[in-house]
Amino acid sequence: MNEKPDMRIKIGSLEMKNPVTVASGTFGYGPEYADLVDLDRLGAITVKGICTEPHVGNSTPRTFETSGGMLNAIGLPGPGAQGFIKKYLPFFENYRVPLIVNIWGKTVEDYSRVAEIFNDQARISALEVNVSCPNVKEGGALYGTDVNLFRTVVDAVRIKTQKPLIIKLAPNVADIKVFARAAEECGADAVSIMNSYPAMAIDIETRKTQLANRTGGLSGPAIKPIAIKLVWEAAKVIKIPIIGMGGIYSPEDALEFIIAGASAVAVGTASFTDPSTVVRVIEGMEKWMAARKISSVAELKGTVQA
Amino acid sequence: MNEKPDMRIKIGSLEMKNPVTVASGTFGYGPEYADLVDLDRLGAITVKGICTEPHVGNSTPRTFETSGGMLNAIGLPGPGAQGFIKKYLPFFENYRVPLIVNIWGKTVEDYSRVAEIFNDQARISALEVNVSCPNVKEGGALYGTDVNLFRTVVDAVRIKTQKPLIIKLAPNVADIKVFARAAEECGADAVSIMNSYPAMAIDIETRKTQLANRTGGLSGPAIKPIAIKLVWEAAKVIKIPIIGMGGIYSPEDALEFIIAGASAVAVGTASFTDPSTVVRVIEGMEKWMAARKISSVAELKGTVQA
Amino acid sequence: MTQETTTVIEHRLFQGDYRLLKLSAPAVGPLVQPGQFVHLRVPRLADAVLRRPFSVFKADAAGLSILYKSVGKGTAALTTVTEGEEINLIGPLGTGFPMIGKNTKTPVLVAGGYGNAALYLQAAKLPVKGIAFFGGRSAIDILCVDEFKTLGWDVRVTTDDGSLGQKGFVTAALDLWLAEQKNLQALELFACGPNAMLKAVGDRAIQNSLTAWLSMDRNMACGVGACLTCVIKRKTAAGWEWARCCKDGPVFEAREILWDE
Amino acid sequence: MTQETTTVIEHRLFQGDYRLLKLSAPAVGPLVQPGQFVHLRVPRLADAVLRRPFSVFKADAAGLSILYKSVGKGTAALTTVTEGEEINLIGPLGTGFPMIGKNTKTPVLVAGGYGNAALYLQAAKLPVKGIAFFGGRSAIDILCVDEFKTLGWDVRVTTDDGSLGQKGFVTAALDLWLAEQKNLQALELFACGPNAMLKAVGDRAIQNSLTAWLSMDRNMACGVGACLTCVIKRKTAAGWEWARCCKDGPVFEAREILWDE
Ligand SMILES: Cc1cc2nc3c(=O)[nH]c(=O)nc-3n(C[C@H](O)[C@H](O)[C@H](O)COP(=O)(O)OP(=O)(O)OC[C@H]3O[C@@H](n4cnc5c(N)ncnc54)[C@H](O)[C@@H]3O)c2cc1C
Ligand SMILES: Cc1cc2nc3c(=O)[nH]c(=O)nc-3n(C[C@H](O)[C@H](O)[C@H](O)COP(=O)(O)OP(=O)(O)OC[C@H]3O[C@@H](n4cnc5c(N)ncnc54)[C@H](O)[C@@H]3O)c2cc1C
Ligand SMILES: Cc1cc2nc3c(=O)[nH]c(=O)nc-3n(C[C@H](O)[C@H](O)[C@H](O)COP(=O)(O)O)c2cc1C
Ligand SMILES: Cc1cc2nc3c(=O)[nH]c(=O)nc-3n(C[C@H](O)[C@H](O)[C@H](O)COP(=O)(O)O)c2cc1C
Ligand code: FES
Ligand code: FES
Repeated sequence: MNEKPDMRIKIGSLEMKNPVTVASGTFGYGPEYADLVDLDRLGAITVKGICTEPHVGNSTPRTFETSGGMLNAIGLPGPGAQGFIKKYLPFFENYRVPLIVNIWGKTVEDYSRVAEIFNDQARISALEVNVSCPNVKEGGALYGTDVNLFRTVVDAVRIKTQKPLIIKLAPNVADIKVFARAAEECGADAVSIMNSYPAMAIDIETRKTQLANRTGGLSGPAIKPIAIKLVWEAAKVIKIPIIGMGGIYSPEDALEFIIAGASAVAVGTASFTDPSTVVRVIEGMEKWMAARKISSVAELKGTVQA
Repeated sequence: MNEKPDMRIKIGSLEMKNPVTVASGTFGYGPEYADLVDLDRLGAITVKGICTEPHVGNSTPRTFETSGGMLNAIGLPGPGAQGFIKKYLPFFENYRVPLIVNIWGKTVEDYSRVAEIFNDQARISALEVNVSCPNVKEGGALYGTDVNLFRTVVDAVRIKTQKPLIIKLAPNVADIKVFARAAEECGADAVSIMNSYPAMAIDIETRKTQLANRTGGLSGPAIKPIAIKLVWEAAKVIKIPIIGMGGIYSPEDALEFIIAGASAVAVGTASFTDPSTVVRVIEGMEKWMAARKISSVAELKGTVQA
Repeated sequence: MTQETTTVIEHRLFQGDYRLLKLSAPAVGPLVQPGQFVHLRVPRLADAVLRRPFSVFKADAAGLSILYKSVGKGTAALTTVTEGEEINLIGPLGTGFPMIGKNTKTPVLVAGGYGNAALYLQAAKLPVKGIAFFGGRSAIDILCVDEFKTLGWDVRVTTDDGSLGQKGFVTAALDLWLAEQKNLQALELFACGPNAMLKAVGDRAIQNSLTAWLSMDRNMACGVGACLTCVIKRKTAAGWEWARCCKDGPVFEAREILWDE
Repeated sequence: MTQETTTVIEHRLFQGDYRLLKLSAPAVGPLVQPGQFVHLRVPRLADAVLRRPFSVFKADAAGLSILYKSVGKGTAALTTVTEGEEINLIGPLGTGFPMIGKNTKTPVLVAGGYGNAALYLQAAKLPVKGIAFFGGRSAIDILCVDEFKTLGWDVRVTTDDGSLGQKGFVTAALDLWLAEQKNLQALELFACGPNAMLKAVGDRAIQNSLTAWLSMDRNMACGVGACLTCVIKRKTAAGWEWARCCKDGPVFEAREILWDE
C-alpha cells in the first residue's frame, strides 16, 4: 500500500530512527519500563537527571494530581554520575536504543564536571542539560531564566563534551526566543522545550502545600498549548532542532509539535497514564503520515501556516 | 447555628461585601448574564477590557477548547470608553454591585486617557489595568513583561485616577515578584493574578492554528496550579491586596487562592461551563468558613504553612 | 433565558447517524421560539470546559428535544447518556426565526443536516405552509420528511448520490424552482444547514431581492453574548460590525451578513 | 509485570463501604504473588493523568479481584464501572510478602481497612496458619472474617466502638496476646493497614526482636519504580536511602524502615 515514511532525524551527530523519545524523569533510568515497552522501538531513551554526586532529592509528598496534569517536585534524587555508570549503564549493553542522559548541577562547575565524566562513556549518545528544573533551590531556576547565567552553563558544558548537546529550556520566561538563540550561539546541537511549569497546590483543610517542596512543576495535557506556543516561537529564530514535549498523549499531539516546528518529541507524564503511549505515538505518527503520503518527518516539520 | 463569617474585603477605598468577582472578558459588560446570575450577590462585577476608542478585535475563530481549559484570542473588541458609558453604564443604575472596569491601551497615552475618562464616572468603582493581554500585538504583552514599560503605564494611569487601581499582572515572566513590587511602588491599590497564559494549538490536518490570531491565552482549571504559585509568590513581597484567578470552579478553589495569599478572587472560564459558579462559590465559601468557625476572609488570607 | 437541570426522558437513534435526545425541561421548554437553541453541559466530559449548543427540534411544556450527530468528543460523550440522567442546560438562547412578512404567500424552507430539525418549530408555527427543500449526502441524511409533510409542507428532497429525491445539490433544486416562479416577491426564505449552503441561499435571495433568514452555526463558548467568540460580520452604514450568533443570531437576514471572502 | 486490558466480570457492594471488583485478567492473574498490587486506569476519569493502585485480594488463572472503598474522585469514578466494561491494568507490581522463615511456628496477621484484603493471598498461601488480628472502626469495617476462618486462621477482631469483637485498637489486642506468648521467636508478623497501625506493629516487633513485614501505602504515580514518587526511608549502614514502595516494596521489614519523626 503506502510506503513507510522516513522517520529518521538527527540531533547533531546523533541519528535517531524515529523522532520520539521519553521525557527525562518520567521513564526512570531505563530498566523500569523494560517489561512493558520495547525500548529498542524508541528513537532514544532519555533518563532521569543526574548530577556529579549522589543526591537525595525532596521529601514526600513529591507528586500531586491536578486537572489535566500533575505537579512534581521529586527534587532530582539520583545515584550521581559514577553511580549511574556502574548501576545503570551496563543494562543498556543489551539494547541498541540511543541513550540521552539528562544532567544538572548546583553550580557551573557541577555541570561542567558531570558533562566531562559522561563524555568518556561511549554508550551515552547525547547529553541533555536541565537548566530549567524548577525544584532545586540551589540553581535550576536561576540558570534557566537569567540569560547570562544560562550562557555560562551552556559554554561550560559545551567545552567538556563532544557529544550532541541538548539544552532543556525553562518555560517560565518572558521570551523563549532569547534563550533558544543563546543556546544556539553557545554551540548547542538542539534545545528541548519544555520542562514542567512552576506551580503549586494547597490542601485547604491542613493549610499545607500538597508537595513537601511547596512548589513543583506542572506537566501533562494541561500545559500542551503552552508548550506548542513556545516551540513555535523558538522555531522561528533557531536552526538547530527542537525536541518538543509537554502533554503528549497521542500521535496527533506529537504531530502538532512537529508541525509547530519541533524535529523530535518526548512523551512524559503520559507514560504514567499509559506506558504504551510512546510506542503508540511512534506507530500512529507513521500511519498518519503514510495515509497522507508525507514522505518524511523532516518534510512535516514546521509546516504550520504562517 | 454557626455565625455567618465576615466576607467583606477592601480594595483601596472600594468595599466589597464578599471577595468574589468575575474575570474580565468572561462576563461581558454586565447585562449578558443578568438573567442567570443575581448580579447584586457578587462582591463586584468586572467587565470586558475597554480602550479609549472602539476596537474591532481579532478574526474568528477566537476560542478553542483544550484539555482542562480553553484558548482565547478575542483581541479586545469593544465599544470604546464613550461607547461603554453610553451603552452599558445606564444598565448598572438598577444594581448596587460595585463595578470594576478593565482598561487597556496600545500606547501609554491610551492607558492614561481611558483612565481619565472613567475617573469622572461615579458608577465605576475601580479600574483594573490589563497590561498582560497576550493577544494585542500593539502593546499588551510588552507592557506586562518589561518592568520599565510596566512602571510607565502604572504611573500614567495612577496620576489620572483617584479610583482604586488594580494592576492585572502577566503570568509569563521569570519573576512575578518584580512586577508585584513595581505595581505597589507605583501606587496601585491591588494586583490581579493571573491573566490567561500565552499558548497555541494547531489543526494538524489543515496546518492552521486553531485561532485566527495564531496564539491566544490559556485559561481554566489547567492553569490553576500556576496561578496559585504566582499568588503565593507575590503575596510574600507586597502588602496591597491580590485578586486571585485562574481556573476557579468551586468554593474550594477560591479558598485555595485565599489561603495562598489572595484577598479576593475572580471566577472566569467557569462561568462558561456553568454560569451559576460565581454564586455557588460565594455561598460555598461562606458555608465552609462557618463550619470551621473561621470568622472572616481576612483571617483566612495567606494562612498557608510557611 | 434560564438555567435548568433537566432529565433525559428519551434517548435513541433517530435516523442514520442522528440521535434524538428528549429532556424534561418544564422551565425552558415552554419559552422556546423557532430557531432558538439550548446550551448543554455534556455529562462525563470532565476535561472539557465548554458547553455544546444544539437547536431545539421540538418543545412544549413537557420538554424539549434535539437531534444531534456524534462528530467530536462532546457529542460522542452525549451518546452515552441514559434515560433518567440529568443534563444541565441554558436556554432558550438566541434570536430565532421571525414570523413571515405580511406580503409573503409562500414561505420556503431550505435545510441540510440538523437544519431540518432546526426548522421544524418554524414550519409548525408558520400560518401558511409552503415548500421545503431538504438536501443531504444520501437518503439516510434527510431527516423528518414525513413530519414536514404532515404539517402540510411540500417537501422536495435532493441527495448528492441520488439515493432519495433529485440527485444534486439542494441549491440547484432551489434554483430550478425559483426560475419557475412568477411572483418572487411572494416568497420568503428560511434556511439552516452547512455554511456553504447558507451562503448560496443568501446569494440567490439577494440576487432576486428576496428576504432570506439564515441560521448560522458558529463555535460558541458562553452562548449568552458575553465572550464574543461566535461573531460574524454584520453590515452597517459605515461598513460592518461584529454580531454575536448566540445573542443577535443565530438567525440573520441574508443582506445583513458580510461573508468573509 | 505486564499491561493488560481486562474485562469487568463482577462488580458489587461487598460490605459496608467496600466494593468488590473482579476482572478477567488471564495474563496478570496467574502471576500475582501475595502482597502485590495492580495499577488501574480508572475509566471515565478523563481529566486525571494518574492510575490508581490496589492490592490484589484474590487471583487465579481466571482473573483477579480487588476490594476498594470510594474515598476520592478516582475511586468514586470506579464505582460507576459496569460488568463487561474494560479496564486497563498494569501488574502484578511490587515486592510482596515473603514466605515465612523456617523457624516460624505461628504467623501473625495484623490488618485494618483494605489490609484484610491485601493479606488474604498470603493467608491462603502460608503453609502454617496462625492468628489474625483485624481492627476497624465498627463491625461493618471488618472484612473477610469468615474467609480467613475458613482458611484455618484464628481471627481476633477489635473495633473502636466495640460493635464487633474486643473494643479498642487492634494493637492493644496484639499487645495483650504478645504478652502471653512464651516463644516470641516462633512468631512472624505480616501487616497491612493505616500508617499509624503499621508503625505501632513495627515498633512492637522491634521491641520484641520479631520479624514484621509491613505493606506500606504511599501515593504513587508510575507504579513501576520510574518516577520516585512513592519513596520511604530505608535504613542503610551509612544512614538511610530512599526505597520505592511500588518496586522495592510495598512490603518492607519493620527494621528497614526509618519512620519520619
Ligand atoms: C446555534 C447552533 C445550533 C446547533 N444545533 C445543532 C443541532 O441541532 N444538532 C447538531 O447535531 N449539531 C448542532 N450544532 C452543532 C453542534 O454544536 C456541534 O456539533 C457540537 O458542538 C460539536 O461538539 P463536539 O464536542 O462533539 O465536537 P468537537 O469538534 O470535539 O468540539 C470542539 C469544540 O468545537 C465546537 N464545535 C465543533 N463543531 C461545531 C459546530 N458545527 N458548530 C458549533 N460549534 C462546534 C464545540 O462546541 C467545542 O467547543 C449547532 C451549533 C450551533 C452553533
Ligand atoms: C500499594 C497500594 C495498595 C492499595 N490497595 C488498596 C486496596 O486494596 N483497596 C483500597 O480501597 N485502596 C487501596 N489503596 C489505596 C488506593 O490506592 C487509594 O484509595 C486511591 O488511590 C484513592 O484514589 P482517589 O482518586 O479515589 O482519591 P483522591 O484522593 O482523589 O486521589 C488523588 C491522588 O491521591 C492518591 N491517593 C489518595 N489516597 C491514597 C492512598 N490511600 N494511597 C495511595 N494513594 C492515594 C491517588 O492515587 C491519586 O493520585 C492502595 C494503595 C497503595 C499504594
Ligand atoms: C515526575 C517527573 C520527573 C521529572 N524529572 C525531570 C528531570 O529529572 N529532569 C528534567 O529535565 N525534567 C524532568 N521532568 C520534566 C519532564 O521531562 C518534561 O519536561 C515535563 O514533564 C513536560 O512533559 P509532559 O507534560 O509530557 O510530562 C520531570 C517530570 C515529571 C512529571
Ligand atoms: C474569553 C476570554 C476573554 C478575556 N478577556 C479579557 C479582557 O478583556 N481583559 C483581561 O484583562 N482579561 C481577559 N481575560 C482573562 C481573564 O480575565 C482571566 O484572567 C483568565 O481567563 C484566567 O481566569 P480563568 O482561568 O478563571 O478563566 C479573558 C479570558 C477569556 C477566557
Ligand atoms: S458564544 Fe459567547 S458571545 Fe456568543
Ligand atoms: S510510583 Fe513511581 S517510583 Fe513508585
